[in-house]
Amino acid sequence: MSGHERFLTLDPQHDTFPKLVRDNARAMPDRIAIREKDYGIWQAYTWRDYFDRGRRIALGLASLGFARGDKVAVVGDNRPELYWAVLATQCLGGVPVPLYQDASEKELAYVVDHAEARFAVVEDQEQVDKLLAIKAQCPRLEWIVYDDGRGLRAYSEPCLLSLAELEERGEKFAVGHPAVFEAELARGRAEDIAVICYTSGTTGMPKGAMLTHRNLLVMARVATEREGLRPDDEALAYLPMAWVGDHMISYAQAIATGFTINCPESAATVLHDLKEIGPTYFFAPPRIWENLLTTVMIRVEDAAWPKRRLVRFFLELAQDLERQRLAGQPVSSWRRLLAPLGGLLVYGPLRDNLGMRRIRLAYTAGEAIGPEIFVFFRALGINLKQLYGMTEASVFVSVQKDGDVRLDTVGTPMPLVDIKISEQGEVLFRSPGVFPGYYKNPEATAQTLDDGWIRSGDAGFLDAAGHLKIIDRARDVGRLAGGTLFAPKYLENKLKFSPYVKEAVTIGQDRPYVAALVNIDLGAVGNWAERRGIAYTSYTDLSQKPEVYDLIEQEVRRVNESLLEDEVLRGAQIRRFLILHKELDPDDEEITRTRKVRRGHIARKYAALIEALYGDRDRVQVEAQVTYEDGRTGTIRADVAVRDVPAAGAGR
Amino acid sequence: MTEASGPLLSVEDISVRFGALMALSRVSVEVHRREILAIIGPNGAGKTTLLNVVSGFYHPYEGRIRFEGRDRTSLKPPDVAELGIARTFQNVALFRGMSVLDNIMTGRLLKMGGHFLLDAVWYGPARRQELAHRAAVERIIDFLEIQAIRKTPAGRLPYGLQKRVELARALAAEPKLLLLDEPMAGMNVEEKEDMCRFILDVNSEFGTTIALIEHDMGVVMDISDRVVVLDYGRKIADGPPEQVRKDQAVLDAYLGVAHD
Amino acid sequence: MIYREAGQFKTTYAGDQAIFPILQDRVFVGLVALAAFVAVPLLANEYWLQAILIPFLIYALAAIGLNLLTGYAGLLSLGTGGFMAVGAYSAFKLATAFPWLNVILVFVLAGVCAAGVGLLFGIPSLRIKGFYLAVATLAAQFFLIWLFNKVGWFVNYAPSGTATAPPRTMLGVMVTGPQATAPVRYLVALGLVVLFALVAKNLVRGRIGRSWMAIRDRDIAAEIIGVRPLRTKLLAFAISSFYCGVAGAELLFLYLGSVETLAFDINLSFLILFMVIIGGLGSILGSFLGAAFIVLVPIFLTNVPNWIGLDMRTDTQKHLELMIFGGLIIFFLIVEPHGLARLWQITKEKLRLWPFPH
Amino acid sequence: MIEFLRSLVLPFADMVSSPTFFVEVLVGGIAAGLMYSLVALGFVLIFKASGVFNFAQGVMVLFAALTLVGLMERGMPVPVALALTVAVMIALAFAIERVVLRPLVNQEHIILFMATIGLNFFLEGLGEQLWGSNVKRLDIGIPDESFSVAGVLLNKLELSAALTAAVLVTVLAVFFQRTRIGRALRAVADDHEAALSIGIPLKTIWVIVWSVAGIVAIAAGVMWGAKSGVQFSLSLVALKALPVLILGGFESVPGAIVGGLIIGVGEKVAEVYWGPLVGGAIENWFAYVLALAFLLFRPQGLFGERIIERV
Repeated sequence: MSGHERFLTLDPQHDTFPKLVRDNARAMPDRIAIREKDYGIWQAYTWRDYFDRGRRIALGLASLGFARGDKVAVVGDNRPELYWAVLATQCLGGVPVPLYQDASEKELAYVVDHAEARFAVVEDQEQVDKLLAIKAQCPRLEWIVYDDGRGLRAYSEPCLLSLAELEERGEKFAVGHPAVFEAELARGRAEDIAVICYTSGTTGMPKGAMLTHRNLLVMARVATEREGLRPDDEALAYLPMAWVGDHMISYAQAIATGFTINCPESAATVLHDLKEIGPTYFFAPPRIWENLLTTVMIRVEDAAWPKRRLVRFFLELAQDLERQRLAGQPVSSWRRLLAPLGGLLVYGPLRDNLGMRRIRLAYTAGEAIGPEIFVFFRALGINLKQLYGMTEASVFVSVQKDGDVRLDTVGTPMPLVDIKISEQGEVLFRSPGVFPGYYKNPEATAQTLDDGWIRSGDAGFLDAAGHLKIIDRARDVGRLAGGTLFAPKYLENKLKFSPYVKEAVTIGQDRPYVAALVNIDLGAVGNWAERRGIAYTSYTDLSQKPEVYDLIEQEVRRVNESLLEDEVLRGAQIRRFLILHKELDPDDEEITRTRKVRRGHIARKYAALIEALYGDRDRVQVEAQVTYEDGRTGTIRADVAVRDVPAAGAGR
Repeated sequence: MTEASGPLLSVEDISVRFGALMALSRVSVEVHRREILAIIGPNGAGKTTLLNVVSGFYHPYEGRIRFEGRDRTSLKPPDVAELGIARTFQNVALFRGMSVLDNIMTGRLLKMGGHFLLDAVWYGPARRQELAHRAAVERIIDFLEIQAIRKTPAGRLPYGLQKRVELARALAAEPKLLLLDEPMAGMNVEEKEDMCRFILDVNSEFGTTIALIEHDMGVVMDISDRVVVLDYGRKIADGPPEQVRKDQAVLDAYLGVAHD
Repeated sequence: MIYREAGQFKTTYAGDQAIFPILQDRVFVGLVALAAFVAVPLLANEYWLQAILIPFLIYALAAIGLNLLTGYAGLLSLGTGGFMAVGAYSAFKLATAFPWLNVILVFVLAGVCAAGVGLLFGIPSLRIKGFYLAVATLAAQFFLIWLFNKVGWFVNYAPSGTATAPPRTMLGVMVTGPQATAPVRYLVALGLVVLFALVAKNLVRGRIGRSWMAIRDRDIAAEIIGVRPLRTKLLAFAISSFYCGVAGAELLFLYLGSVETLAFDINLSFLILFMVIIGGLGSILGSFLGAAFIVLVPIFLTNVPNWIGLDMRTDTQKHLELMIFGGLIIFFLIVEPHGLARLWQITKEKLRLWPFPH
Repeated sequence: MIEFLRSLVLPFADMVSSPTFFVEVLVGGIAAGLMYSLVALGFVLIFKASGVFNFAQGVMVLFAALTLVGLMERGMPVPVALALTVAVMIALAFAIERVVLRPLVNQEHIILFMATIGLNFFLEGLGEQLWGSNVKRLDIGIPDESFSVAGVLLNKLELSAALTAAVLVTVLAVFFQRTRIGRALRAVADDHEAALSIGIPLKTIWVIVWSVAGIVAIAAGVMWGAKSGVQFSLSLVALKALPVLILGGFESVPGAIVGGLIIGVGEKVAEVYWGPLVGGAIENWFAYVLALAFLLFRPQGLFGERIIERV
C-alpha cells in the first residue's frame, strides 16, 4: 500500500490542473484531448488547443476584472468550450461552479446566488434566458458569456457577451498585460479550491461541496494507477458537468492521465455517439445501465422467435456462469464450452451494438445497482465494477478490484482511503480526497465532517475479506411493525430489474407489511401493450389497465420468490402494490435530478395512496400536482387501483 | 441605392385564372427587406396561388412581379431560384427516397458548379466542392437541431420533422426571400413553438426576408411584422397585425360563411 | 454479427462520405476485387468465363446505365437494346475505319456516339412522363434496329448483314477477335465495369445524382431549388446511353464476336430492365446483382433437368423455361419489389444490428 | 438531292392520279387500325381501372387465339369452343387477380408493369406448351377473298373483321359510359379509396376488367388469327397498340379508337407510298415516330385533359 503515499507529495510546479494542462500541451501538443461531435463529424482538439483556448478565455475573463477567488457558473451540455471555461477559471485562481443544464430557474437562482458567482459561462440561448430571468435575484452576477449565439442576436442586455467576443477582448487585454496569465497560473496552489459541486441531496437545499486541486489530483492519480488507465483511453463525456463523477473523469482524470474525452452531439444522439466512439473507459449511474438493459430487452423481444430464443438462451447461460464465477463456485464444464459460441453469436455483437466493444473499465456509481443488472453486463464480458463514492470524498472511496468482483459488495477501499464503521453501523471514511467543507455552510460541514472522517450516511460493514458492503441509506433501513428487517432500496432495485418497471418506491417502516408504488416504463410497457393490441391514450390510461397490473404483479411475484433465498429479508415481501398514474419527475420534486427517490416528498404527496395500500379498498381517487416544462403547474386526477400479492413460499 | 431601399419583392396588380375561375384578381403585395410578412385568408382565398405565381409555377395573365426592382414576371421556377427565392410547400415536398442530408444538399445545387466529368472522377475540385457544401449544410442541420436524423430517409420521418427538413432545404439555398406555405400546418403545440422560434431565428440570424401563409392566427400575430389578408382572390387588408386584427373586412371574411 | 463498428468514428467529411465507410465492408470489397481480378482468371474454365462471367459483366454495365436513367432519374426506358446497338455498330465502324485506334478508346467513342443518340431520343422526356415516355423510347428501339438492318454501310456492306469484331491487341495481347482468349476478354470487361461502376457511384452520390433523384422524387420541388428539368434529364439520357453504348460495343467485341441486329432487339431491352428492377432501382450494386440473377437463372433452368436426370423435349424445356422465368419475376416482385439490392441492404443491416431485429 | 425530294412529293401525285388504289389503301388502313383499337382497348380498360400498364395484353391475344384454335382442332364446334375460350379467359382473370395483382396492390406502377412482363413470359410459355408452337390456321368460315365495289378491291375477311371490331368497340364504349359497372370502373380509375368507400369491392372490379380485356383479346385474336394464322408473332400486335395509346391517351376509350384509326391509316399510307424510298419495313417504327411527333405538340394526347399541376 505504501507505494501510493508518493502521490501525496505534489510538486509545486505541477500541482494544479491548469499547470498540468500546460504540461500536457508541452509534452504532447498534438495528441487529442477532446473530441466533440459537431456538424456531423468528430471535431478534434489537441492538448495545445485545450491550453490555448483556456488561456484565451482566461484572458478574456481577466479583461472583465476577474479576481482570484471569483466564482464562475458553468451551465450547459458537455461541450469542449465549457471544459475550457472551467480551466480558464482555475487559471485565474477562480472557482468554477458547474450546474445542471436542466435545472429550473428556481434551482439555478439558489445556487448562483449562494455561490456568489460573478460570471456565468453558458452553452446557448436556453441557458441565457434562464440566467437573465434570475439575474435580478442574483445581484452579484455581472457577466453572462455564451458559446452558441443562435437566437441571441436581438438580445441587447449589456451583461451578455459571446465567447468569441470574450476571447477577442482577452487578446487585446494580453497586449497590455503580457505577463498576467503566466503570473496568475503560477500563483495557483494545490490547496486552492478547484471546484464547487452542488449536490442536490434527497432533502433540503443543495449544498456546495468545495474540492481542492489536491483532493481531486491525488484521488485522480491514485485511481488511475490502481485501475490501470492509460493516455490512449477514450471516455465519453455525457453525464452532467455538475455531477462530480463527470468532473472527476472528464476533467481531473483526463488531465492527470492525458486520455481523450468525447462530447456527444446532443442528448438525443448519446447512444449513437457512444457506439461510434466505442469508449474504453465508461462511467454511468445505475439509471443508465437500467435503461440500456431495458432497451436491450425490448429490442430482443421484437425479434423473431428463433432468434429471441437463441439470444435468451445465451444471455441466461452467461448470467448463470457469471453468477457462479462471482460466487466463486466451480463452473460446470459443458456449459463453459458453449460460452465462446455465445460470444460469437450474442455477447460480442451485443457489446458492439451498445458501443461497449472496447471497454476496459466501466463503473456504476451514485447508487446501488440491482444485482441482476450488474450480472447482466458483466456476463456480456464488460468489465463493469461497482464504485462507492461521494462528492465530498472526490468520488473514490472503494472500488471492486479487477478479478475480485463480488455481487454484494462495493469492493475494497481505494489506496490512501481508510474506512471504519461507526457504532451505529454507519460507514465512515477519510482520505486525501476528503473535502475541506461545504461552501458557506458550516453546520452541514460539521454534520458531515467529524475530525477528518466523513459520515457517509450509509449503513454497511466490512466483511472478512475487507470488502465494503452497503445495506442502504442509514436512515432508510428499517423494520416492519413485526420487527422484520426491511431494506427498501434493495427491493426497489430488484423490481427495477424488470424492463417494465421504471421506478419503484417501497414502504414498510413500522407497517405490518411491505407495499410498493410502481412507475411503469412507458416505452417498454407501451411496446408490450401494442404487441398485444391493447389500446391506450396516455401514461395514466396505460398505467391503470388491468393487463398492466397483471404484468406488474408477475414482476412483484418474481421479486418475492427471489427474496426466499435470503434468510434475513425473506419476511419483507411485497404484499400490496399500486401503479402510479404519473411518472415521478424531478420537476415535481419527487426524485432528484440524479434520479434518487425523495422518500419524504413522496410520502407526503401520496399519503392518500399509501393509506390505501394499508387499507382494504382496491381503488383510490387521487389528485396530483404536476409541473409542466414551462414552469406552469396543473393537476392530474385519477382513479388508481391497488392490488394484493400473495406471499411467496407460503405453501412451504 | 434606390434598389436596395425599395421593396424586395413587389407583386403589382396580378391576376390569375384557371378556366373560368379567377384565382387572383388584381392583387398587389409588397414584401420589404428583412420583414416577416404573413399572408392569411380563408381556404380558397388564393394564398397558395400567390406563392405559386411568385415562384414561377403559374404565370399571371396580367400584372407584373418585380424582385429587387427588376421585372421577373415570366420567369420559370429554376430562374426564380437563381434570383434567390426559396420556398416550402403546403404538403411537404421532400425527396422521399433521399436521406435528410441529401435533401438539404440539393438545396445547394445552385451554388455548386463544375463539369460532370469532374464529378465522375470525384477527386479534385468536385470533391472539395462537395465537402465544402457538406460543411455548410451541417451548419443548417445544427441550426434547426436535426442532427439525430441526418442520415434517415426523408420519407420515414414524422410529419413535423419533415416540415423542418423542408425548411432546412430551403435555407440551404441561402435565399434572399423565403416563402413558406403553411409551415406549421398539422403540427402539435410544441412543434409549432419550435417552428416559430426557427422562423424568427432565421429572420434575425440570416436577415432573410420571409413571406409565409399561416392559418393559426395566434402564430401570425406573434411572429409577423405585417399581415396581408386575401379573400376570394382579392386583397382585403394589409398592415401591422394589431391593425389587421381589428379590420372589419377581415372580421367579416373570417366570421362569414366559410367558402372552400 | 460480423460487423464490429464501435470505435469507427469519422473526423472528416471525406471519411463520412466514403463509398464504404465501414472497415469490414472495405475488407470485404477488397477480397472480392482480389478474387475477381486474380483468382477467377486463373481458376475459371472457358465455359464459365465465356457463357456466364463475360456476359454478366457486360450486362451489368448496361444495367448500370439503365439504372442511372430509370432508377436515379426516374425515366423509364425500353430503348436500351437500341442504344446498345448504336454502341456496337459505331464501335465496329470506328475499329474498321481506324484500325490503329486503341480498342478501349473505340469503346469509349462508341459510348459517346450512343450518348449523342440517347440525347436526341431524350428530348421528348421534357414533355412526357412515365409510361408515355417508356413507349416513346420504344420508338428509338424500333427505329434504330430498323436503321442498322436496312443500311448496309453500318456493317461495311457485309453480305451476311453481320458485324464481326476485328482482331485488336492491347499491350501486345490479343483483346478482341477469334484469337483473344476468354481470360483476357474477361479482364478487359471486368476492368471497364469496375471503372465505370465507380464513375457511376461518384456521379450519383454527388451534385448530379442528387439533381436526378430530386427530379425523380418531386419534380416541382426540384425546380424551385434550381434544377433545370430538361438539362438534367438530357444529361441522364446521355450518360445512360453512354453506358449502354459501351456495353453494346463490348457485347460485340468481347462476347459475341459477331452480331446481327437481332441481338439487340426489344427482348434485350426487357432483359436489361429486368436486371435493373430485380437488382434494385437506384442502386449500383443492384445492377450487378440483377445482372447475375438474370444471367444465372436461365443457365440454372437449362441444367436442372439434366441434374435430376429428367429427359425433356427441347421445346417443352423452352416453354417451361419461359413459364418459370415469368413466374419467378412475378414471385420476386411480390416478395421484394425493391430488388436484390434492398434484400442485400436488409441482410447487411441485420448483421450490423444483430442480435437486435431490424 | 432533287431526286430524293421528288420521290418525297411524288406519292401525293400518285394518290390523286389513282384514287381507287388510294381508297383501297385507306380501307386497309382503317381495317388494321380498328384491330389496333381493339387491342388498345384492352390496355385502356385495365389501365383505367387499375393503373396497371398491361404489357401482357398482346400475349393474351395470342393465348386466346391459341386456346380457341386448340379446342377447335380437337373437334369442338365453333360456338362451344368460343364459349370455352371465354371461360378460360375469365378463369385467367381470376387467377391473375389472385396471384399477381392482389399481392402487389399499392406497389409502384413500374413494379406492376414489370409483373405483367413476367405474366407475358409465363402465358407465352403456357400457351405454346398447351397448344403447340407451330403456326395454326384459324378458319372461322369467312373466306379470305376479295370483291370489288365501284372499282375498289375489298377483302371480305378484312371487312368483316373491321365490322366486328367496330361493333365491339362501340359496345365497350357504351358499356363504359352507360352501365353501372362501367361507371363503377370509372370511379375506381379516378380514385381507389373513393371507390372503395362507396362500396365497390376492388377485387371484383379487377376481375371484371381483366375478364373483359380477355374477351376483347379473344376478338382480336380471332380477327388477326383468321387473317395471318395463329403464331407467336400475334403477340407482337400488342406492341403496335402502344403508339395508339400514346396518341389516344392511356385512359381514353374514344382515344383508343381514333388513335387506332390514325395509326392504322397513317402506317399503311406511309408504307405503301414512302416505304420503298427508305428500303421498306417502316411499319415497325413509323407508328411510334408518328405518335412521338404528335406528343411533342400535344403532350396530353388526343383526348387527355390539360393537366394543371397543383403545387
